[in-house]
Amino acid sequence: MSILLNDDTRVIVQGITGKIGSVQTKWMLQYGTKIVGGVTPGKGGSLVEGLPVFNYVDDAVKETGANASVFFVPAAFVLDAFFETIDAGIEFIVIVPEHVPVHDVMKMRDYAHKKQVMALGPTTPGILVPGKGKMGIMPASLFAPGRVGIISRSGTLSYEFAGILSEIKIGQSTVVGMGADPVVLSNLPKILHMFENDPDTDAVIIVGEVGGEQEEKAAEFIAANMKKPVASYIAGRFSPQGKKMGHAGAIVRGSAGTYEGKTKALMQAGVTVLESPIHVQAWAEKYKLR
Amino acid sequence: MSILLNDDTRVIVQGITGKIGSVQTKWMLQYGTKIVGGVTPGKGGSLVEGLPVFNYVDDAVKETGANASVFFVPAAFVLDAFFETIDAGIEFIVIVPEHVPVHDVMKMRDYAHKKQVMALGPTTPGILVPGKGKMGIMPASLFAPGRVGIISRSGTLSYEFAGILSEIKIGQSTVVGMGADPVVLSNLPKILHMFENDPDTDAVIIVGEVGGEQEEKAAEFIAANMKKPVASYIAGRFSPQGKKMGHAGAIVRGSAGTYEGKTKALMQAGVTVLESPIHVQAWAEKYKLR
Amino acid sequence: MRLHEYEGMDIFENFGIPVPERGVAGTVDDALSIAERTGYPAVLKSQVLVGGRGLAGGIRIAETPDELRQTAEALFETDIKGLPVREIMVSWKASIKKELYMGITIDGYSGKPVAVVSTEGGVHIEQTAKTSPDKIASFKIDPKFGFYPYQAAGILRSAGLDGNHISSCSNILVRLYRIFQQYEAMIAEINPLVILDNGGLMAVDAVLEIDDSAMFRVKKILPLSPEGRIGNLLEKKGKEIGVTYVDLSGDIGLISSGAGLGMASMDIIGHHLSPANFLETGGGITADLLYKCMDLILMKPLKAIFINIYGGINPIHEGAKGIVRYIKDHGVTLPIVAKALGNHQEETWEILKSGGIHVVTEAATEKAVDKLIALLNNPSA
Amino acid sequence: MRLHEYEGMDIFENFGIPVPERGVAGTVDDALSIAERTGYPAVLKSQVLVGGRGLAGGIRIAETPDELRQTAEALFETDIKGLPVREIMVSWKASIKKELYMGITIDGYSGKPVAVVSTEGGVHIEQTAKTSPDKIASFKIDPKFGFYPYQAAGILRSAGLDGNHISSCSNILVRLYRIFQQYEAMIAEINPLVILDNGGLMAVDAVLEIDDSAMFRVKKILPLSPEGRIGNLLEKKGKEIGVTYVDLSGDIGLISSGAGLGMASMDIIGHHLSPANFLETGGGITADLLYKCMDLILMKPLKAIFINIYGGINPIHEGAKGIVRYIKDHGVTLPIVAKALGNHQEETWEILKSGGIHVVTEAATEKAVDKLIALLNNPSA
Repeated sequence: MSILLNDDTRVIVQGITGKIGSVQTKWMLQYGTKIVGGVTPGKGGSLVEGLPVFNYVDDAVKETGANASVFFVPAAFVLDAFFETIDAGIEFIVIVPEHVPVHDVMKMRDYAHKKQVMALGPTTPGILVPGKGKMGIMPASLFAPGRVGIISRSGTLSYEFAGILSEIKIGQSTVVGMGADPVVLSNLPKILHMFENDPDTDAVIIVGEVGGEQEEKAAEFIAANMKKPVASYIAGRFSPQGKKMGHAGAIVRGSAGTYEGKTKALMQAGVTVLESPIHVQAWAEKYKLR
Repeated sequence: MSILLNDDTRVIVQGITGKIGSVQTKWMLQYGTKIVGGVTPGKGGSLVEGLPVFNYVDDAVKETGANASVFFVPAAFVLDAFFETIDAGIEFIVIVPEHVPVHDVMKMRDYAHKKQVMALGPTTPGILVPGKGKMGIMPASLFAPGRVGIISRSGTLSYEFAGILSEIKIGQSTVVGMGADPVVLSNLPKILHMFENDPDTDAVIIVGEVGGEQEEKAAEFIAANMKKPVASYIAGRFSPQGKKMGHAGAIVRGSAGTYEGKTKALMQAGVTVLESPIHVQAWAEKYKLR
Repeated sequence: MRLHEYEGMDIFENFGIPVPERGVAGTVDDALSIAERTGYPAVLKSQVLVGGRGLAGGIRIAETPDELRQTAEALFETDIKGLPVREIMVSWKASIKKELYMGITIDGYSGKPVAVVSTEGGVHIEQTAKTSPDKIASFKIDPKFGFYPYQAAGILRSAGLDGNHISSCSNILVRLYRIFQQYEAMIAEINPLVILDNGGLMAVDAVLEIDDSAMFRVKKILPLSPEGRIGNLLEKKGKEIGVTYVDLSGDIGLISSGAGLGMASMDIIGHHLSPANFLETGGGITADLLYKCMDLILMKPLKAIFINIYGGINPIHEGAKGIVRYIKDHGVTLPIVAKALGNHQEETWEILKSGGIHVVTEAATEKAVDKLIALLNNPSA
Repeated sequence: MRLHEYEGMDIFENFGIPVPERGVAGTVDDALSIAERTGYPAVLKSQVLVGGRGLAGGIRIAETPDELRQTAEALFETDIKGLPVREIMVSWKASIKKELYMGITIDGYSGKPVAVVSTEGGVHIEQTAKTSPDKIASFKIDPKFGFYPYQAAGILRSAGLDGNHISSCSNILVRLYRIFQQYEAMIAEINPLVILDNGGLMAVDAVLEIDDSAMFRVKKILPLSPEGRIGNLLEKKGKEIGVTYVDLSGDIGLISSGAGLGMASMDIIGHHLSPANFLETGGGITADLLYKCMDLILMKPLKAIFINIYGGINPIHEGAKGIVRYIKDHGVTLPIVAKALGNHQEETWEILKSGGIHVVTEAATEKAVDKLIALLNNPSA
């Protein structure tokens, strides 16, 4: 088993006729993902990689029985397409595009929550279940099947961690890209909760970064709810301050957002804080992960 | 008994320090209404007719135990004050002012519905229970206690009907002004439902007018749910078309809105349609109302 | 407040809705020079705020400059339903393949905006709604959620629009909704939205009616002042003094303090006599206001005056003083019947009687109308 | 994108927030003539887009024209945290009774706008948040519902604001939220909002940071073009070619394809060496883009280059071609270490090696940094 993506997941690709959408569709298919069709307004009736393309999401759902969707839609059109996809009954949505306006993301998050739809992103590499399938752009070669869950705020760093583990033959159960934007569609604790309940995951790695409050809230959740071992890496210790949220942000969050605040919170919750990605090997060996 | 306004109703007056607010407060008190205070931002701490004035509705509720409010607030401020009043826990609100923007009324209606708050208006004379109390501006001298319910879309026409009945010693249980705007906070069927369930009401008069769909929807409700006799008068038979809602309105409503459409629907629902207000006397006598 | 078509078009254009190149002419020469720029055949549309303008001859086509000169001259000398043509909008007459309809209005009963579209637009749209309901689709909008292209596309699909035009039409419908919201409209309507021979879309009419009660907010973003917008001089004057005045063709002056009461009065009078107007004071009665109301209704020749007012929020005794002052100042001798009930009613009766007005103290308007008829039949009654 | 203070003030003024009379001077004479109009004592504020401007000497007071001339001359010759002062905003220095704080930003975790107010505004506001939390109040806004004066009043009451100012302050806060919404801001902030000696209110600073991703919509209503807004020349150039470039003080050039990977690379490098920059390509790698990236990082003297890229959405083999082409075109001989994994990795390695680049094929960035250090210690390694 795995989280979010499994044998029952039937995926459509939105923006399937675009340059990126069509290439990634091929790769997702090659990796064994059950892609059942695609959507591009105005391109209905054509075929991509042998898959039917529809003009509207509801048509695609009706014809293919899709229950999940991955977006390669231009940022300016993501909001509209996201609402359309939820209204069409899709239950799990991965938003790959970057540069989606944050005021749009707030609306999307609110609607997904109301309709109880699970979504990842924006600015996410998606999700990958080694040896089973993937939704998004994660490069398959770096991953290996196993029992470690990875949840990352950064796309490329999730590859880094999976790659380091795969090199020493420690595989992954599911690798989840949460999305790198200031507001994302699902917060860390929600995904940690799934990993905690997943019988095929023995331990979890959180790849975080400075800024925001995700890791602090994750620490609260872990302290209260998690029994599985958790390790965490926080990128940006030596970085100049990232997205500055002004005084208001600083006031609301207090010490949240800094490297020190995050690592302190995580350590107090019993999380192993990794100083460098490569230290994940020692941690994995200590817990005899595989 | 009565509907909406009874012995447990504790009323605050919003805009109590204004010219109209203070005069009407005096008259409501004189009529026996349990007014417990008033609100005018910036005038907190003063007294009107011996009643305490507060800056904020929540303070007024806390100090007086008010559960109902009548508005004499300038139209431009009604939206904000309405939300404030609902959030403060008031359960019944009468909006007397006219010229409240209709886009504001749509928002008010949506929020009242969500929070299950009952409201009348805008552009309503309010509600009067003869001999007991009143919220709003209905002139007391025209009403007499009895067992006929009146619900009216027009303020002055509700006075006309009550007056005609009172002259022949037929009293009223409750007189409700629904409000004369294109969108009002409570529709006809909601209030008819209350009258049907009120043990002190034997029959109901609907004073409607051309335009909108209130009477057509009321007819549907009556046919399905009402046992008590209902009479109706529709003003505007010889009027030039009132608020024109364009083609879209005409298309959406079909024949709804016209004098003929309304009277036909009401008659089919078993309602006695009155050609002139004075005919209400014959109807009341036929049903031996008192 | 209904905007002129050309004002609406300017707003439509600002929101990215395709509209014809056009100009507004106040003279025949203006019209000629606009057409020189926009091309022939040219459409000339009288800018009068009245429905059925096309059927009344207010919209004309000119194939050549000569024809345009004659047509414009004729239009400037025409009255459309009693309104003089002061401005003509001139534009190029596109080749039309199909006419669609799009409108957003308020559904009063649900209290929500409603979008309506039809694949058979044009002057007979209301007829289409009855005969071919499958060509019409409507959708209630939740303003909290907003209105997005995918929803608009859904409506257009249900109305059976050809797939090629759905994407561009749904963008136009979404923009129309934005206009509706931002201008706090009662109606925002395009009829027709045309599909041109070249496949493009164009809004060749623009209807925008703004909620008068919201004008205090909307006026900041309006292109023009509301002045001069009301065709009828007396109705304009009514607006100036703050009352609702509708001009009618009869000879009985009518003043009421409430729209419902006014309509009922008119209905009851209408069985026997013909009202000259419908004047409704609203809730702001003062002596001064009623003085002005008397002045307004007496701008037309009347046979009698009927006054029907209630003292709820209104101080009718104050109003009565204004009426009587007017009668004395101007020596009015017409028969006047008044019914005035509610707060301060006795005081009001005394004042009205002091001006020679026949006061009816019964509750039913019918009785007061009976009195009026009796007086007209026998002035000494 | 952060707006200049004077641009923010123009927007605040349009939304009805009281701001001082002011002008923007590009020369000393401009400054003098503005002060003649706005009055003395005058405040001179350097318009540089950098925090802590006041503490760095970028805000000065002048009591007389002579003093203003000297002060303005000095400011125009100053660098504020490395940025030259090209424009000075001049306004009258009001007599201040009290400084408040108001801000709207986004709470990332809940995904909602949050309004924050404090009765102790000014430069030490973040300190106040820690030492006197009772003087701060915040409120999460539901954009679907909107934000109304009564809610703003509720926040101001919890922060303990004096009752006399609540009504006017709540109107300002609601307007600030409207600006935040309409300009799709990340932050809209007034610090301080001052209560004047005469009891009036005035926003004497204006912070408005717009979401770069929303610029395609917001640019239509922006007063000025975004050009020239980024102080650092190299960061500006980065924006032009479409990458994120942050200028740092070290000497190791860094190119990464992902912000998290870039930060981790910097962290790992930072233990031993000092990065000269942070260049993150985002998801749009082409041969041409990487050619330009090389050109950009080599505008500064470097000791070595570190490249860390993944092929997920990015065609890294294409990127590699651009890098190698640049090396050949410009005869670059610096040590370059690259880690490149993911789709097309083998092809990428071959191309990079053909340019003389040291390719690390292990997964951990740490290993690649080790290689870099080894190379710098022993160039023939």
